[in-house]
Amino acid sequence: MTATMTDVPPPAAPKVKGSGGPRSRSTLTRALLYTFFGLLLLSLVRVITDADQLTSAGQIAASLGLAVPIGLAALAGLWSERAGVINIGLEGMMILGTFGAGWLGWQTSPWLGLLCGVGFGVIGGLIHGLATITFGVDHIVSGVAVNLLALGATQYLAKIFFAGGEAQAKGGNPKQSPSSEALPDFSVAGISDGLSSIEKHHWFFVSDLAGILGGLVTHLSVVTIIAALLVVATWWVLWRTSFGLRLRSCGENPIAAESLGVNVYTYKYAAVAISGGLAGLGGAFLALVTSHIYLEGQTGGRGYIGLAAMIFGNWRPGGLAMGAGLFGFSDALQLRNGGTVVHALLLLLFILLLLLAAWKGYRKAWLQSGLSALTAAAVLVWYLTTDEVPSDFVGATPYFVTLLVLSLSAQRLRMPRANGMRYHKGQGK
Amino acid sequence: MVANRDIDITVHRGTVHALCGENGAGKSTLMKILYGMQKPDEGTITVDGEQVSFATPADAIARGIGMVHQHFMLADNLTVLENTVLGAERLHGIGAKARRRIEEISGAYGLNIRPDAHVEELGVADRQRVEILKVLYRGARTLILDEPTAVLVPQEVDALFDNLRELKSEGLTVIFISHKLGEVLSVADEITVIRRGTTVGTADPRSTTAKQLAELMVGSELPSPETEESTVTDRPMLTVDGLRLTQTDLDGVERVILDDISFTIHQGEVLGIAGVEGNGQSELVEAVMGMRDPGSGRIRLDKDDITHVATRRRREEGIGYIPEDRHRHGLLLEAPLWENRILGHVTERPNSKGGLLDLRAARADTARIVAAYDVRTPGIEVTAASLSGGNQQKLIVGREMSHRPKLLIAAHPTRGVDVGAQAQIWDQIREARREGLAVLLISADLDELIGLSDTLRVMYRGRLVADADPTTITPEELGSAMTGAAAGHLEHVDDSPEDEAR
Amino acid sequence: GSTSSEKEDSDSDSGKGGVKVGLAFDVGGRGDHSFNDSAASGADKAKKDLGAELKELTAKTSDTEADRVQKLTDLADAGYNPIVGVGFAYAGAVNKVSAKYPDTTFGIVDSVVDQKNVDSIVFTEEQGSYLAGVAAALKTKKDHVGFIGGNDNPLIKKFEAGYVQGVKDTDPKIKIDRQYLSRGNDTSGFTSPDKGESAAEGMLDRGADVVYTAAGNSNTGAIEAAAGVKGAWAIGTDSDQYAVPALAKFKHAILSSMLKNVDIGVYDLVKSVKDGKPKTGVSSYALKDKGVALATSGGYLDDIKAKLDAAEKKIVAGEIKVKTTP
Amino acid sequence: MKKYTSRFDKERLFLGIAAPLLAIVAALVVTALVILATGKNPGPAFNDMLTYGTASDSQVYILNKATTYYLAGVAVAIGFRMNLFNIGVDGQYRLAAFIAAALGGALTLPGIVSIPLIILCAMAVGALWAAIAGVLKVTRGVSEVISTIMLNSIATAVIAYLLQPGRLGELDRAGTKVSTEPLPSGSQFFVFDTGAAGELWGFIVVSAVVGVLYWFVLGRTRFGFDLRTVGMSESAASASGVGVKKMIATSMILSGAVAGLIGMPTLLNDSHEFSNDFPGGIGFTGIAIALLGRNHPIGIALGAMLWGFLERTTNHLEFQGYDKEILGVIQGVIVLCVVIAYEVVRRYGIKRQQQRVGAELAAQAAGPVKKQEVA
Ligand SMILES: Nc1ncnc2c1ncn2[C@@H]1O[C@H](COP(=O)(O)OP(=O)(O)OP(=O)(O)O)[C@@H](O)[C@H]1O
Ligand SMILES: Nc1ncnc2c1ncn2[C@@H]1O[C@H](COP(=O)(O)OP(=O)(O)OP(=O)(O)O)[C@@H](O)[C@H]1O
Ligand SMILES: [Mg+2]
Ligand SMILES: [Mg+2]
Repeated sequence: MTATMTDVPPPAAPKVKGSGGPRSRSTLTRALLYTFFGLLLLSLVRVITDADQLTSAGQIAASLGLAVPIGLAALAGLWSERAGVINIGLEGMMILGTFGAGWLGWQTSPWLGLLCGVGFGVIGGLIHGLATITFGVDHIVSGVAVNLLALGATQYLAKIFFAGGEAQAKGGNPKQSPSSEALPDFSVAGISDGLSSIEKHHWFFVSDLAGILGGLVTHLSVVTIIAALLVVATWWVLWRTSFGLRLRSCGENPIAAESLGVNVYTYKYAAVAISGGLAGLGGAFLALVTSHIYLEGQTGGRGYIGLAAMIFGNWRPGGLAMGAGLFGFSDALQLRNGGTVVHALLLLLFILLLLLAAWKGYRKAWLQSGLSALTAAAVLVWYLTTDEVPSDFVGATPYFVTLLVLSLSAQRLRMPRANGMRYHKGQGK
Repeated sequence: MVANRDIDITVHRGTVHALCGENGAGKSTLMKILYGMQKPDEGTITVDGEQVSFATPADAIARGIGMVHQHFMLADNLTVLENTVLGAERLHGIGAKARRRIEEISGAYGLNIRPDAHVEELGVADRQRVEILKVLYRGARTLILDEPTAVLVPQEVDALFDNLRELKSEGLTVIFISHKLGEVLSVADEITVIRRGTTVGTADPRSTTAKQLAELMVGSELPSPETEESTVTDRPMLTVDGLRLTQTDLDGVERVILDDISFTIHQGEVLGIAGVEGNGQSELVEAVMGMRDPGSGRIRLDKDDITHVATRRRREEGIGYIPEDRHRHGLLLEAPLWENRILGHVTERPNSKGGLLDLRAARADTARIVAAYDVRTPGIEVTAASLSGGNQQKLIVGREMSHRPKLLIAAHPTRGVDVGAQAQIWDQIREARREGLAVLLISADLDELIGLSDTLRVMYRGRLVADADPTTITPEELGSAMTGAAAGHLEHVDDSPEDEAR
Repeated sequence: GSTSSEKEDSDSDSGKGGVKVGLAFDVGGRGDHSFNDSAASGADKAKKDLGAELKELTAKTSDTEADRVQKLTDLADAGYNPIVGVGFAYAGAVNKVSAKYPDTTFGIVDSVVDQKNVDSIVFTEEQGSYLAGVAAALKTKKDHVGFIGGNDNPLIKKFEAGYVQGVKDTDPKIKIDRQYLSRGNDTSGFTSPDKGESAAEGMLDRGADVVYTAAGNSNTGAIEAAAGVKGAWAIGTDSDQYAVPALAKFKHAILSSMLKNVDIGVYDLVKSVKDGKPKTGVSSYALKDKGVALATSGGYLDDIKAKLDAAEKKIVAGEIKVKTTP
Repeated sequence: MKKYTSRFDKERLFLGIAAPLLAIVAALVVTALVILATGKNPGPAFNDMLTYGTASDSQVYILNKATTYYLAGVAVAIGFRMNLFNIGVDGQYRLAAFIAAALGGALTLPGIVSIPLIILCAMAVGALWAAIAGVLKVTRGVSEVISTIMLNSIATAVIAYLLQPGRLGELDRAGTKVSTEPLPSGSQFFVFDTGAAGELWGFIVVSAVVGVLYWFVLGRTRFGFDLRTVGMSESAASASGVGVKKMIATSMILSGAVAGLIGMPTLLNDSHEFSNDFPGGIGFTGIAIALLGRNHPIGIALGAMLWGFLERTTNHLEFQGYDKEILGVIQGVIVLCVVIAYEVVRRYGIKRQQQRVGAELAAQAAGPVKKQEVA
């Protein structure tokens, strides 16, 4: 007998998937489309509720300022987790960054302070690397330890360096450094003014756009520009260079990478060092741009929020920038405006929930559809029966928004396959 | 502990050199040494007359050695292109030039590669080809293939061998490891046999039989999975009726995984299901085990409807389970052996009384299993991870058999297990079957499948498309049905080129 | 076993003439440019004028009541007298320890403890804030002012209450924006200049032109924001922010600061102990005692001085009762 | 038979002790170096820590603190045993303590009724708050790490909203402290009076009971086995018949319920009210303590006491003229050293074990191998 040879390749798993080719282009268009519709919706809500602050230039500028440290922390997380090292220690590395920046910043120039912040962050990253990569400690455990150590060490060092002598004379104490000079910031004068005049008309969509653009070009700190460039650079390095490919392969399958001659340890160390540096830069931003001094407790959990933004952004630079932006936006909204404008968000929430209900209904997921519709109705009632969200809850807006968005989208997230895996050389079989 | 000692092996340029040996004989270890992934304590390696020493795979790659590992070394979330160029970016970059080169190689050797596909979308055979592509892309002159045929159907194996002959004719050298002696004899130019870490001899494929080779490998006769007389009764134990399973992915697209599956297994019957991996066998097992909830259809165990009953209840009702992936589904690797003995049977004696564990009894019973099933271990407090794969498998078989199941679901029960242990496991299945056990057997080893089963069904794209009589069917015929080339009842045809009939 | 005090070689015999002052600071401690510093300067004055000996301990962020009890106990065991707990967080600890050491005099700043040997040093922040409100109302050109608190605790709410009353009494038409930077047990609002800045900018964007800020280190952000808008003013708190070197660049926008003179309270207590007539009960430092005051550095209040003085007189005379809750 | 049931006892013991010993030595060295770096002599500092830290009143202080920390450690450890990272213990206990305090203040029942009610209420609130994260995880796939971080902040907001004069709070005389209505004296938990050393909180008994339960449930019951199974391998658990999702939600809820207890020693034994200076951040301390104790009931107890000891003694170091900030450094160094030391020892243990398995196999397979040639 002879076996029948078939020319068709044997069946793959019966899995139908979009072809891989034009994937990247379509995500870009989709992102732009989402942004456009999001803006449209925001504009609509603004017009209905008269909450002009929603898209004012000041609001956007403040959002940006609040988003940058979170975004840098998220970017730091991205680098580390793309190489397979979970980084709960971001908070600690940011703290080191604030200290480093404050310490050298007041003595020399803020630029050196910035560098020093990055350097301190790198040290934090390397400690995390030593524990996780060399000693194989569980990544979360090591991260927690790094946070503790960073907090303890900076408190101790601050006491030594800021609480005596010249530093004290210039305003230092165990909890803060003397102040350093400001880093430059830019406003594109002509454009800013033009945009702000358009914004004042409160036209549908056009004014919103003007407000947003205005916010983006007014009092832009040089570090903000650096941060934005870093997001783009991260994308380019990780997805367009061989260094990035190797680094990502360590997060996807380090054993495979090893078998192809990639020195996994090197790339993991590089990744955590860069991660630490970025987190340090985030800390330095806090110490040099938002306040000009190191302050104990200045990071206020932003490292954790950055981690959330990174997961929110599906371990991608564009996504995490959006996550950080969303967080910054809702934080700025509640800080600048309190309860009344946050109240307007309820309408936005209502519309979104309604859309979701419709979509789920169209997909015949009746239960989810019904639940969404019910929640939407509840939100609408809340919106109609009150004029203001109680001020105590306003502060929780960003957390609530993050939780909400995640619970709607978390299932689409896909983390690097070998993230958190303890790797040591030669463990492959 | 010595994995390899006194290894002498010489491979000639432009040949296919096969390496045979039992599980754990040290074949992979030897290859890893050749590929720079492990360092030998002593001895020398010579390539093209020049003595070399490899500290990392990069050194071996630079010397023109490439390796396809026993377990695929691919990053699922990356594309074929990315997997291929990884580590060899210097050759053609990571962009268009690399893509062109990949297409070139793919065309030249008929590998049929789609560079932009994500690896997770590929089936095993495609992955195998990607692995070979990776090696060729690096310009390797010596290819090491560690058990490349373990998961392929006969037709795919033939295609692979055609590829290998092609490579050989181009002057490349291939080192090829396999447990399947028939394959070895058909493709190799030279054979080296390894036993317990050392080379015990060489053989010439033209003048050696499989039997002789096996004796050389094991030092004893080759066991066979043949079942003696039929023990099938007419009392149905498992009845699956019109089972349908679908899965909705995130984009809301519904995929049919299992469709209209119906079969019955009687007491004392072994039903074998053949199929290329990924055609729904795992999902079928999971549906029968209650790990997936079927959309429609019915599953009955010994008259009870268990279609939507929880996994634990099914186990208590008498389903034993030897999972296909023992590390993922069968063991707690970090836990001691006695906890692994409790796993899956925590509600049953001797493991627990009432809501409380009975640690003493569980320990004692573990010791019994270890002794009865010849699990090689210094004690029951060692972690499961420290046992070799074969011994882990014996522990699982012992555990499942200890609860006297009515139905045993055995997925690849002897995968990666050496010949001795294999024979033991087969014996145990046969013995239980004689006492009325019903078995649902899934295996990629067609000899095992044909040898053990009383009834054979073929699964293709989530459906049972064909059935066959195990007493007459050949692996090749079964293999063709597995690729979807045949359906209905498969008749064994003696010499006609048309081997399938309606 | 023996207790720690028995193990120490206790030198609890207090030095003959000199007093030994024990100061237990709240988080921040000496050098916080704020009320801890103010307390410290009172003690420093006592050291200079009365020859007092000082021992200072400072709380950590993670301290619980047990730690505060330990600090006070350590001081009492070592013979310090008086012992001052700086900050309302020490109330519980002072209550416990003072009962155990009846011969030692304790002071508690910003709270009231009912023990025979405790001097409760409290301040009428609301009165000072009332004046700040009057100043804001007189200085605003847009009839729109703001208040920023670091954390919505009752102490900061006293500031808000007084301020709001001061503004409304002066001109009921004036719109007041209020914002807290953090709430409840999250006290990050005291250490987040960026949040202070955002909040202040929000108010300024909506048309406010005087912002009163009681947010610790976050004040600097709010002051910076005000300095960036022409004609806008900021009013600081706790210390004279006009004199803080780090804020020198923004001096032109610092209208005034609401001062809380803890030093007076501490000095008075030490002196009373030194004189052998230890103060006990509630010592309320009000506007009339200069316990609270508006700073006049910069001279920006000169044009409205008369009206401020008038308001002050009314408060001192009791004609105006300032609320302590908004 | 004997061979299989003997348990490598000596070696296990050795390995068990080696890690913490290694860590403590490393931590001591680092601490000494840090003190030396500031130009002070570490010798007297260590001496003072030892004598002061072992005095009877210090012991009481340490045990009281450890009572709270122990509960925090166990709450976190329950999650860890399931591979869940419950960062939300902090929010859970604060909310629980607050609601329970409000309830306790309102109750006028005899203590024997009201105290259990207060405790149950706290556990229920903690469980409920944790359940949100648990449910989001199993139904929507939201990582518990993130949801609990968010829930911590939301809990802060909820407490801030409710703890206000006119709602559930009342102002003190000085107008600086807002707290719930104090518990009636009948609703206060008993204490052990140790005379000069102070009062030892009776809640330590509850902590001990929780520890025993934790040990018993995890190690001796079917439920505990299922829970650990999920923690070790979700896939194996589901194949073995454990409802993984239900188990995740359950253990999150359990972790939350224990978290609810964290505030109870303080509330029932000490403050008797929830005010705006109720101790916060203990949930995070709990993470460190669970790590120190390797999620083991006795390990956690030792970790909790070590933490208490360090706080007690570094407080006193400040009195002696050292920098109290050294505490943070020591704590950080100890945790880092401990986790590294454990990992090093664990790897060594695994290697030893593999060698034994290998030796066993080699012994069984012994026998010369002859080289031969076929055909
Ligand atoms: N580096 C090492 N040093 C010593 N022994 C080792 C080492 N690595 C693994 N082992 C031993 O090897 C065995 C497990 O290895 P592995 O699973 O690779 O075996 P295997 O060759 O696949 O065997 P099987 O044929 O049973 O599948 C154990 O006995 C373990 O103790
Ligand atoms: N460095 C080492 N030192 C000692 N023993 C080792 C070492 N590395 C592996 N071993 C053991 O040597 C044995 C040989 O393993 P290897 O994987 O080479 O077997 P194999 O012949 O490929 O078996 P299989 O057919 O299962 O693939 C195993 O038991 C393995 O655990
Ligand atoms: Mg092998
Ligand atoms: Mg094997």
